[in-house]
Amino acid sequence: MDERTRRNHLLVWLLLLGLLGLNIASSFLDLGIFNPILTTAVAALQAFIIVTFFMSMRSAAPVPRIAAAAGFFWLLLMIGLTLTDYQTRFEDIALGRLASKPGWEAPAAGRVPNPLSESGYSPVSRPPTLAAAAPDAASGERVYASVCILCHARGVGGAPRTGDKAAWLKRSEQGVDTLVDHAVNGYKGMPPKGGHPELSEQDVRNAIGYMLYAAGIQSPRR
Amino acid sequence: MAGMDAVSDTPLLPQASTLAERVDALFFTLVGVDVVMVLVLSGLIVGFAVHYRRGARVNRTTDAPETKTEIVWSLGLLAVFLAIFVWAAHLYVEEASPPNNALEIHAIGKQWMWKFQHQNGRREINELHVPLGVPVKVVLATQDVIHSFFVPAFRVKQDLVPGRFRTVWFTPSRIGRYHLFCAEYCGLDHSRMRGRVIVMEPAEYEAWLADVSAEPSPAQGEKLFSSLGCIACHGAGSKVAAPPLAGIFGKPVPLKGGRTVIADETYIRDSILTPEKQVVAGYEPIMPSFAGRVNESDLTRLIAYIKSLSGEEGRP
Amino acid sequence: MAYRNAIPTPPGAEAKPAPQFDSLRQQYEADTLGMWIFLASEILFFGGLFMAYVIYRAAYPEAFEAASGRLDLLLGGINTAILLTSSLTMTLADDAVLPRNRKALIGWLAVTALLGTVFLVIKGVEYSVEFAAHLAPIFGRPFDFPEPHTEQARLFFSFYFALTGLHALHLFIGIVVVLIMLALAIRGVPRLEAKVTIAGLYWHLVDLIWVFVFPLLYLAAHHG
Amino acid sequence: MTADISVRKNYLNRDYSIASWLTTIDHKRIAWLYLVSITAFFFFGGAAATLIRLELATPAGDVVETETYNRLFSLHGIVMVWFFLVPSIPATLGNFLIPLMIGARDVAFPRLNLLSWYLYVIGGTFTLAMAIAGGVDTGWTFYTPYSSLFANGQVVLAVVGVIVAGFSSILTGLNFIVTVHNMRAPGLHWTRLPLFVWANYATAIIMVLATPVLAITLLLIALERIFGIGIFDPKVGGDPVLFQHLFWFYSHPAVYIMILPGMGVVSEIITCFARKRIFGYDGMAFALLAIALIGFLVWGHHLFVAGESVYAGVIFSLLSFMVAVPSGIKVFNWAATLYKGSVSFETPMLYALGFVGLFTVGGLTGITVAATAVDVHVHDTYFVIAHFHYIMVGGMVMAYFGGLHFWWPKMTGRIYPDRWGRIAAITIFVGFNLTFFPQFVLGYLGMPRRYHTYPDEFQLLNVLSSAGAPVLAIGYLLPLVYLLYSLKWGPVAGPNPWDAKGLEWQTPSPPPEHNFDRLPVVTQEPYAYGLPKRDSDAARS
Repeated sequence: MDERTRRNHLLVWLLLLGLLGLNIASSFLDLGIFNPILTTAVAALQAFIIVTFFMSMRSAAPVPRIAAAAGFFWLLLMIGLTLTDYQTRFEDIALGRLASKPGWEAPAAGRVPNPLSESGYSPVSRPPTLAAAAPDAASGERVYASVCILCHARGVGGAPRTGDKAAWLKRSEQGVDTLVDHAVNGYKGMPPKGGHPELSEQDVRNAIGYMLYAAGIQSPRR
Repeated sequence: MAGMDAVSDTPLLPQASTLAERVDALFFTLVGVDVVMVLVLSGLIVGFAVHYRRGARVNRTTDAPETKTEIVWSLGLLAVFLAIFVWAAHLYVEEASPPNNALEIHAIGKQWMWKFQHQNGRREINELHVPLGVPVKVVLATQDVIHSFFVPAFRVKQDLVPGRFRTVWFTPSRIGRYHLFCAEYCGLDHSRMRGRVIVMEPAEYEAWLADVSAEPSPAQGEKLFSSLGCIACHGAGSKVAAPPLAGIFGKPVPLKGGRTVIADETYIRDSILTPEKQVVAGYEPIMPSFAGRVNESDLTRLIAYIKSLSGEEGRP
Repeated sequence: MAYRNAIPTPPGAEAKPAPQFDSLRQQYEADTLGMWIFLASEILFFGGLFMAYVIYRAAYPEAFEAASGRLDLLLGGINTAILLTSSLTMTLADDAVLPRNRKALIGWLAVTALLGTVFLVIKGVEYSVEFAAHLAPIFGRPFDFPEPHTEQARLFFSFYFALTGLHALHLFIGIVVVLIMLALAIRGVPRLEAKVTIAGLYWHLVDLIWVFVFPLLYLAAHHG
Repeated sequence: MTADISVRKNYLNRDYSIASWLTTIDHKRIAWLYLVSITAFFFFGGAAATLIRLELATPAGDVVETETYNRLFSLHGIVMVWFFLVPSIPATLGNFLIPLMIGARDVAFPRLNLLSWYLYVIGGTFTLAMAIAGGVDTGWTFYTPYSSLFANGQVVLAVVGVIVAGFSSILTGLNFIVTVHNMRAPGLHWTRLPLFVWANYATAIIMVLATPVLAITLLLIALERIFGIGIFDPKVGGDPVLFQHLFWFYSHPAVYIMILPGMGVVSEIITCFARKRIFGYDGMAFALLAIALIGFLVWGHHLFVAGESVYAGVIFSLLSFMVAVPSGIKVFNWAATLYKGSVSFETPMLYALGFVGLFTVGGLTGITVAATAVDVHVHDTYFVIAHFHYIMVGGMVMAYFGGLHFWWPKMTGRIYPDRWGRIAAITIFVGFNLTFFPQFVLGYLGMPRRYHTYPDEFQLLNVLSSAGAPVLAIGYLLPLVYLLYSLKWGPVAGPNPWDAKGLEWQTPSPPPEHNFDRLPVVTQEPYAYGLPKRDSDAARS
C-alpha cells in the first residue's frame, strides 16, 4: 500500500469530518429556509467525496459511473416531479384566481395555507369491526361543516358570517382564547358549543381556526 | 338502495350538464382519430401482408427511405396529439375552477353511503337534489377511506381524500334522475355505495329545500336504519350481540343493574344519543353514541320505523 | 483502489475465471458493474422514504423542527463520525489486498466491523432513551409531545424509526459481509481483491445513506 | 431422425434428476423453471378472471358473496401483474435466449439467476398462503388508508409476497444489464444487437430503477399495519395521495416492463416471417429506450382525479402524450417491415400481427385517457380496464404466445402442429375482442370498476363481455395441449426450422449445455433477410 494513496485517504477522511462539523455548526445558526438547503448540500458534497475517492469511482469504467449517476438522477427526477404536485396545491383559492375572482379575498400572498396542516379525520385507528365505533372528534373544517355551518353560513342570530372579514377581524382582536371561551360556554345568541355537547374544546378551537382562516385572517393573536 | 327505480325515459348516457357536451365533443374527436389511425395501420398491415404474401410474384426491390418517413410520421402524430392535449388541458383547468357564485352543498362520504347537507341545513342520504341551470359546487369530505364522487351524466368525478376538502362543480342542464357512483374502491359494499342526483326546476327545488319538516315516514326511517349502520348489529342474522328491536315498543325492557323501563319514544331517543346510560340486561355496552350524527328529523324517522317494527302504526 | 487496469495474474496460483467468463478482467468488470447497479437500486429504495420525508417536512416545517429538536444531536454526531471513519478503514483494508499485506487487511477489516457494531450500540442507546421518553409511536405505545404539534410529531417519529431502522438493518448486513471477508482473509484464501472491493462498495453505500439521513433528521431543528 | 436427438447430449437430457433441475445454474433450465411456474400462476389468475366474468353476467351479486368478489379481483390483479406479466417474457424467453443471441455461454451471474427464481417461488408461496388464509380485498393497488387502516384481509402476507417477487425482478434486471454490457460475442456491436436483446435491456433498466420504490412503498404499508406507525395515516397528517405517487412511480414503468419485451419478440417474428430486414432498426432501438425513459415521467396521469393539483395534472398529461411518439414509430415500422417482404402466416406470425393490431388499439385508447378532461370521466371505469387489458392481454400475452411458438423448436427440438396453433391464435383473437371491446362502451357509459353489483341498464354489454371469456379461456388452453403433445410426438426440428437469422439459430436445438461448440463471430447486421441491400455486403440469404 504505497504511502501516497494512504495519505490521500487520510486527507479525504479529515475533509469528511470537517464537513460534518460544518454541518452541525450550521444548524446552530437560524438561517430560515437556508438551513435545510445548506445541510443537504453539505451532505451531497460528502456523498460525492465518498463516491469518488472511497468507492474508487475516479478510476472506474464509464458504465459503472453511469449506473451510479442513474441512481441519484432518478431519485431527483422522482422528487422533482412529485413536488410539481405538492408545491402547486393551492386548492380552491388559487383555482379561483385561475377562472375568476375568488369568493373571499385570498389570504396574504405567499403563505397559502396547506390544508394538509389542518387535517385530521376520524376513523378508529385499528381496522373497524362490523359495529364500527363512532368516529371521534373531526377536524376544524369538518366540525364547521357538520355543526357551525347551521348558523355561521348565513349569520343567523347575529353570528359572524363565514368569510365576513370585518366581523371576524373585530372579534379576533379579543384573542382566540376568549373566542374559544365564549364558544364553549355560550355567548349572547350562541348555545354552549353550538348545541353540540359532545364536541371537545379542541374541536371548537379547530372550528374557530377554520372560520378565521376562511375569513382571511392568517395569524390571530393568542 | 335496492329499490332503485330504472329510469326509462333518459337515454343510456344523457348529457345532463353544460360540461357533458364539451367532454363528449373531445372524446368523440379522439375516438375519431383513433379509428382513422387503426384503419390506416391495419389497412397497411393487411394490404402489405396479402400483396406481398410468400409466392406472389411482385416487385420486391427495397428503396424506402427509412428515417425520413419515420420522422414525418412521428412529427405528424405529435402535432395531432399536442392539439388534443391543449384542448383537454383547457377543459380540465376550467372543470377544476368553480365559479364563486356557485350554490355550495356539503357532502360527506362514509363507508358505503353519501350524506349531503344543503345550505339551510337540510340533510339527505344517498340522494342529491340540485336546481336546473344553477352552478352547484359540492364540497367533498370523507370520514374514513378514499371515495370518489362520480356522476356519469355530468361527466364529473373527484376523489374524496381523507384529511382534505375536495370540490367538484357542475351546472345541471337537464331535468331527471341520474346515477351517482362511488368510483374509488372503498371496501365491502363499494358497489352498493350508489345514489341518485335529481335535477329539478329551480322553483321546485326551492320548495323542496324549504320543506324541512317533511313527514317522518317509517320508510325513510328504514333507509336511515341501514345507512347509519344500525342494521349491522340490530338486523336479523347479524353476528353482533345486540338487543332485537322487533316488537319492543311500549313493552318493559329489563336493564343491567335491575331497573326496568318502558321502551317509549324517549327511551329509544336516549338509547340512540347516549346508549351507555341504559344498557339492556345481558348485553355489553358496545353501542356507539350517534349524537352529532343524527339530527331531530332523523330521530323522529328512526323512532317511527322502530314503532312500525312492533306493529304500532307510526304516524302516517 | 486495488484493481485499476490489467490484472497481473499473481505468480504461482493459476487464476481461472468462472465458466461463463473469458477472462478474469471481464469477470471483475461484471462483478463491479453488477454491484453498482444494485447500489443504484438501493439508492432508489431509500429514495422513496427520502421523498416522503421531504414532502412532509415541506408541509409541516414547524412540527418537524420541534420534533427533531428532541433527538440527541451529540450521539447522532458521534455516530456519523464513526461511520465516516469506518468508511476510511474499509478503504484502507481495500488498499491492503493487492500488495498482499494480510496483517493490515485483517486489522482494518476488524476495525471496520468493530466501528459498525459501536454504531449499532449507540443507536440502541438512542432508541432506549426515546422509548423511555414516550417518543416511539410503535405498537400503539403512548406518545406524548407538547400540544401544538402532537400529531405531526408522531409522523416525524414514524419516519425517524422507519429510516434509522432500515439503515440499521442494512448496516447489520454490511457487518456480516465484512466479517465473512475477515474470515476469508484469516484463512488466507487467495485472490480476495474482487470480493473485498465489492464488500467495500456495499459498506460505503450504507455510510452514504447515513450521510443523508443525519442532516435530514437530526439537523432539522434550530439548536442553540 | 429421432435417434439423433436422444444420442446427442443437450441441456435437457444431460441429467433427469430433480436435484439437477432444482440446483441448476444453466440459464436454459432456469428459463424452463420459470416457464412452468409462470404457466401455473397464469391459469390461477385466469380462473379468478373467469369467476369474475361469470359473476358480472348478472347485475345482482348472485354467484359469490361481495366479500369473495372483492378478494377475487384483488387476487386476479396481484397474481397476473407480479406473477405472470412482469416476469413472463424476460424470465422465460429472455433467460433462455439472451445468452444465445449474444453468443455467450451463460448470463453474467448464473447463481444469482437461480436465486431470482427461488425468490419468485417464495413470493408466490406467500401469495398462495395469503389466498388460502382468506385473501385481501384492497385491489392490486393497495390504496391507503383502506389497505393500511381499514382492510381486514391478509394485507401483510400479500405485501411481503409482492416485495419478495419484486427483488426477484430486480435481480433478473441486474443480470441482463451486466450480461448485455459485458458478454457480447466478438463483432456484436450495439448496432448489431437483435431487437429482442434491446427490448430486454430497456426492460431491465426499468426493473432495476423502478422496483425498489415499490418495495419501500409496500414495506411502509406492512410497517403501518404491524407497528401502527402512521406514514400515510391522515389522522397524523399523512397524505394518501403521497402513497399513490410512490405506488404509481413504480407501477407505470411496470406496465412498460410488461410491454417492451413483447415488442422485442414481435420485431423478431415479423422480420423472420416477412423474410425482410426490419424497417428503421435505429428508430426501433431508440424507441425502446425512449419508451423506457419517458415511462418514468408520466405516472401522474393515474392521479388526475385523485387529489393531485391541476398544474401537476396538466404537466403529467403533456408528458404522457410524449410516449405516443416512440410507440407510433414502433407500430409504423412493423407495418413498414411487411412492405416488399414475402409474408407467410405460420402461428407465430398470426400472434405477432394480432399483437400489432391490438396494441395499436390499446395504445391509442391510452392516449385518449391521457387527455385530462376525458380521464376525469372515464377514470376508474371499465374504459380504463379495457385499455390496459388491450395492452396487456392483447399485446403482452399475444407476444408471449408468439415467442413461445417461435422458439419452441429451439427450446425443445420439437415442432408443434401448426394447424392447431393457428386455430388457437384465431380463437384467442376473437375471444379477446369479444370480451374486452364491449368494456370500452361500458366504461364510457360510466360503469365503475371493481363493482360486484351494477345498475340493470349495463347488463347487455356485461353479458357480451362475459360471453367472450370462455372463448378466450379455450383459446389459452389449446396451446397447453398441443405444445405438451409435441414434446413426445412432434416431428424433430433441425437447428433452424424457420430459416431465421440470429445467433440462437446457429446452434443445434435443443442447444448443448454450453450453448455454442465454437464461439460465434458476428459479421453482419442482425436481420439480413431477403434481397441483399444495394450497398452493404451481400448477405448470405
